[in-house]
Amino acid sequence: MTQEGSIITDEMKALIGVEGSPTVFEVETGAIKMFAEAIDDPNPLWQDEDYAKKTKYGGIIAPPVFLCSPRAGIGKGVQMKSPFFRVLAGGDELEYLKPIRLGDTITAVGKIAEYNEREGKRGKMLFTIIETTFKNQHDEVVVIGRSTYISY
Amino acid sequence: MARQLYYEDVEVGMDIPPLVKQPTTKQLVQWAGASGDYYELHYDKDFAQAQGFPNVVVHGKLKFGLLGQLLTDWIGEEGSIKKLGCSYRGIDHPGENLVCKGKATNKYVADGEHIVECEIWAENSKGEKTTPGNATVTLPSRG
Amino acid sequence: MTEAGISDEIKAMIGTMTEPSIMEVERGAIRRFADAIGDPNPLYKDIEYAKNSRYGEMVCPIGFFGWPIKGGGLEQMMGMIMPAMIKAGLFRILDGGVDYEFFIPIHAGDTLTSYGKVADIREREGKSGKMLFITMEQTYLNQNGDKAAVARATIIAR
Amino acid sequence: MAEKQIYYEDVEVGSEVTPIAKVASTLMLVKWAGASGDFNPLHFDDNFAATQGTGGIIVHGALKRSWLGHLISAWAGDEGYVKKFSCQYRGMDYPRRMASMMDPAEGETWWCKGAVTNKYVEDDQHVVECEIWVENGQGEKTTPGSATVILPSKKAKK
Repeated sequence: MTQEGSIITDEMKALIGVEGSPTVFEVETGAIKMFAEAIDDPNPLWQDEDYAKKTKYGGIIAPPVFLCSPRAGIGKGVQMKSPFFRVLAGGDELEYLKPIRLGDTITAVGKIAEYNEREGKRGKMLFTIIETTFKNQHDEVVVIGRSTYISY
Repeated sequence: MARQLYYEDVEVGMDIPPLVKQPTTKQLVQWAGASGDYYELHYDKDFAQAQGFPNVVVHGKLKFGLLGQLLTDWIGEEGSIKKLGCSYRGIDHPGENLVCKGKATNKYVADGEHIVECEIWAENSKGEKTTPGNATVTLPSRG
Repeated sequence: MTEAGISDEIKAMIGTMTEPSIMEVERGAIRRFADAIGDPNPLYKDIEYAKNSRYGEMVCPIGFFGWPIKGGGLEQMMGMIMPAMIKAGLFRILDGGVDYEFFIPIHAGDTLTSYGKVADIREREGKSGKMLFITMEQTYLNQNGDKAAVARATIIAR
Repeated sequence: MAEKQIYYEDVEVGSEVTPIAKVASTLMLVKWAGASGDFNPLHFDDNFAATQGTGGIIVHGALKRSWLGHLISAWAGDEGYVKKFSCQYRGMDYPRRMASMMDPAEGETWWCKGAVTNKYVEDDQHVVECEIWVENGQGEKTTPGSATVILPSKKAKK
């Protein structure tokens, strides 16, 4: 049932939990290098194989926010509905279960986890939370991302 | 890398060593290439001005990436991030200082893991927290 | 044309080789390239398509050499030649263009080794005085040692 | 490729290489920077470009070269093979600005074009030589070049 005055319709509610199309992303040397250079992070763990071998990871891993990008598929492929036209990225949250390793093939699948509505200065705002699950080639969940999109 | 940080070194309220950044237009273009986020607001000045901004805007997720570096630099190789999140509250422009900061807000041992919770943020030259967030990390213990 | 005008110092550089440089060709790099130039050829993005093609794997587009595949020690060669040219009073450098020759396809996953060679230095008398045409050759070999491509860059100094 | 394969017998001297249209938007330049690794701000930073005397941000030469690579490899098809390729950068091009998130502002479209200049059989290979170029909205060839392509022959086909 749609609550009186709520902007969240039954049609929108029906989209909760529906998985979007997957994004497959290969964790390659070049991709990690581009990421590290873009944030200007010189940590040898991201780029120096000889160095990384001696750490507890035993090889190169990706920086923590590496998968939080459209290329890696965060929030992608999910059908979103909102009564409003304007959308802003509100924030991102990542939960780490396994390291993201060089050579991994990551499959990202997103779904709408929940909606919230709030009264803002300029009227109602809709918060859509998309949960993206990133799995590696061994079918292990490596990262779970929760991205908030604000439409108003 | 710097000296490894241990659970015992951390006290609630202590500051994470700040990370001073000044994203350049080049970095924004590098980020677009790395992330695949090619929204023109981040590199086309005419487009940004048509949207009412004085200059191109730093990607929110790029700032999130900087906060990631703040933490990995601090916790060292023996530490791990369990959770990391931030909100995009304010706009930042390239060429301006952006300082990533943080402080420990809680520490405890659970299931044999030595856990530290932190508040983290990126602040502009006016001291405004444009990108506030939180993180949960595990650290090695001397004990 | 006279060869006599070239100083022995410059002439001695013909045949000089650079240290090899190594590059890995990654699928992601090919995808980003094809996306950037707007080339929809599935050989550059669709692994399944590429595997069923006569190439058996994603391949490098033609324009891949130069950028992002640099290597070949072009800068290293310039660094070797420049002091002698400056000594000879030839400061102004013009890019005379690059010719590419391809021998075998380069696949994603290949490791390319490239090295540069100062192939030729010729002198010509131009309207504004002496001009040097320097040809630098960059050879790219794949992991089996097979010659994959050769790029010839010409620099004109006057 | 979905397009029909072209054969040696299909082309004559003077035949047109199927043209391709390109729009160098600021979006394409940024994608190219990422794909090529050439982050020279002359190609995206207005303030920097204003100090370089170019009259604004300019299209990367190597991007135009890669368009020509797209032109010739798409024309040669999956069964054809580009053997030689070169081009020169003769004129500067300025990207289109973006009017909205999706569409570039009104302005020019670049065309990659070419024509067959020679054809012959050598060492059992069916060779076609072409003149290729990028022309801007005013019809100026800012990036002329040439290519040598090996095409399949209908005679060899069983």
